[in-house]
Amino acid sequence: MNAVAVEDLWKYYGDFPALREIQFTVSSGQCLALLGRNGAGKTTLLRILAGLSRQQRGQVRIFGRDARHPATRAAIGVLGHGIGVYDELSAIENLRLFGRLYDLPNPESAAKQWLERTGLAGVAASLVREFSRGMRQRLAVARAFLHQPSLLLLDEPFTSLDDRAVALLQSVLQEALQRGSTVIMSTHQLREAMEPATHVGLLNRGRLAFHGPRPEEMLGDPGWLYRAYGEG
Amino acid sequence: MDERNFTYMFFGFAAAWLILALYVLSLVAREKRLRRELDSVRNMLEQRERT
Amino acid sequence: MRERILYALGAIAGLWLARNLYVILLGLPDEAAQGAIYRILFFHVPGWITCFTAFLLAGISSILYLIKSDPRYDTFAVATVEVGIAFTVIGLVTGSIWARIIWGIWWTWDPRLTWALITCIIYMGYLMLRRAIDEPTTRAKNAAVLCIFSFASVVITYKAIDWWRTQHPGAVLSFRTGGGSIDPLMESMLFQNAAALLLLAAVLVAVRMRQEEIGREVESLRRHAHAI
Amino acid sequence: MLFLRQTATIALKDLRSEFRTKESLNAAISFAVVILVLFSFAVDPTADQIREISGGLLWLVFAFAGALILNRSFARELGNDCLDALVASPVPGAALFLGKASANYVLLLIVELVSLPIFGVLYNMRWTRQPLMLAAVLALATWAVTVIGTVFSALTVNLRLRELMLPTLIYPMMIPALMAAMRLTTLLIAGEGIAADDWIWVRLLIGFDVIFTSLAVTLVEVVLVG
Repeated sequence: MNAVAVEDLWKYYGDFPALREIQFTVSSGQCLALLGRNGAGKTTLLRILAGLSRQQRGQVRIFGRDARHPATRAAIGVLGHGIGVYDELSAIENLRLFGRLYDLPNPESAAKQWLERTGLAGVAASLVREFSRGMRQRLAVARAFLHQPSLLLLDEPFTSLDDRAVALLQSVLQEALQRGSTVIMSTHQLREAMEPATHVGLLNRGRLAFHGPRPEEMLGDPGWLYRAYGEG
Repeated sequence: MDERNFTYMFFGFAAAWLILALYVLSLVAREKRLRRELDSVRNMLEQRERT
Repeated sequence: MRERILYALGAIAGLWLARNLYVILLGLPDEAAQGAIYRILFFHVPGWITCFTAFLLAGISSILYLIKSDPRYDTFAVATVEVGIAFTVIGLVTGSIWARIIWGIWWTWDPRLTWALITCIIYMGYLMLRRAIDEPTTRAKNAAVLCIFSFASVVITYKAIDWWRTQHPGAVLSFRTGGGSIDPLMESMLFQNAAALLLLAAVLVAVRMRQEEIGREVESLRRHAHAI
Repeated sequence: MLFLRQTATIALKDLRSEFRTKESLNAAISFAVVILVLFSFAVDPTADQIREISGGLLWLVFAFAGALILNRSFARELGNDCLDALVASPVPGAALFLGKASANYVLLLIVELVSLPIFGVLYNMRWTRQPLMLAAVLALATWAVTVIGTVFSALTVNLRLRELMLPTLIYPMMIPALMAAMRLTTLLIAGEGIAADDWIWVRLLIGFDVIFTSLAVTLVEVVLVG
């Protein structure tokens, strides 16, 4: 079954098409790395998939449903540029809050379990405001994975993470993929992303210039795709 | 009474037409500005594409 | 071609208004109680009819924009709102001049007047909101929502003379009173002038819409330049 | 049921962060007190005059102080892109809106309940002569202010001139409700009942609440999803 099916998708800002004729499918269990320059439309595409933005033309089906359907959103985990947790709440309060909003059967234990997993159990009751950068990033990861999402949408997840957070993210990503979850991530950090990626997509000025299984060439030479399909 | 009555009637009509005229003038001014902007952006694009 | 038709329609509207003005000034007798000044109503009432029509169309167009997200509906909405505001100002000013003679004062905080003024301010806020947002799609969407909210004030203004005892005269047009409170000849003249003003407003809206399209083109070219 | 739970979760979350920092609550209450004090210099407060303008004065204070709270309502979500996290969660836009609106409602009522006794003391005014009716008017009119304020807070949250745009947009929009509230509050503080002529204002308030709440609930999803 297709986890994500995008058909003839167009997104305009005014008359300017930020995304044009985007068409691709991602089967369950795949990990798609979206590549492309700044302004190529990676973030816009991820935001549409996450239900944060709406396309003008075309169709997006996620697990066979509309992107804004509550059941769809309950199955999606989003990690964007911001950490998406509240500074004036404590770590446990943040996770409990999102656990309730995602209607988890037991928000409290899910929150505790993820604090344990991310190594934040010791500071569970401290306000996020007092956290260091790395701790905030790990909490953001916990927030995105809290409800065991079957589709993960990650926007530049490895950018500006510290080593411990990178290690954490890689391990939870591996775990999610083994569980059969689907992952779509946009990235600049080709090396970190190429490890889990089964497929790659290249966006060039709003068009999907390439989409398919990760070419073998990219493992040794991550820039290969850009030279072959992109603007070089 | 009647004379003032009459003058104010003229004021009323004059005001209505004046407001319309002002709005039309503002439209004309905007038209000019937009045409100028369009030309300048087009020029800039041409320049960029050449380089 | 489109421009020629617009100019021709504009000219027709102008001539029609001039002819109406001639009839109003010279063809109709003075009103018994008010004297000459009542002729202002031939501009005042049609002006408000035009402005209510404009705001109603803007509201409908905004709803359609939210449903279809086609930028043309947004273009239409902003054009009608702007022309509507011009006619609101005409309504307020002509009304004020009329009031100076009949009531002896320029302005009073009567419900009808107050709400007319609020309507004007609210729709000016609509234009301000548009200016504050750079991204065209967000601008169109947020402006559409505001436009739908704003229409409530138009409804209140329209119904104010029924809901409160206002100093402003009550309904005169026969479709609201059932007839009898206005001379049929005068009413027909009033509607003729309303038709002429509506035609003029339609021309202005069309001109404004074309400008908005040019503006969108400029914006999209800028983005294009930015993307290179 | 889930909808109500989510609404309550959002409301409690907002109230909890507000009570923890007290940023907007402190600002709003001090602002209200300052206006009340300043106003006593503007007019020589004889009892009759104050009774005449009490409703107007109070609602101006509530509306101005309220804008400080409403301004923060969606702005507090901007910090770490929390708004995105909320919109991406399965919470419907309507629940998000109603949750935030309820939190604002509670905060505004707190400001009002603090301001009223201060008003009573500073201007020697007994304001409790019609307690039930006054409470009803406060409840209805505050909801009107809240609904408009919350929706427009969402509408203007990403603007450059947010702090400036919000008041310019909400005050004209609120005028029908404020007018009604001012008129009724003046009557009730003077100890009079609501005369047959003035029921139109109550009807206006109720109509305003119903119409704008339904509009807001319908449209908020569109506002939040870009």
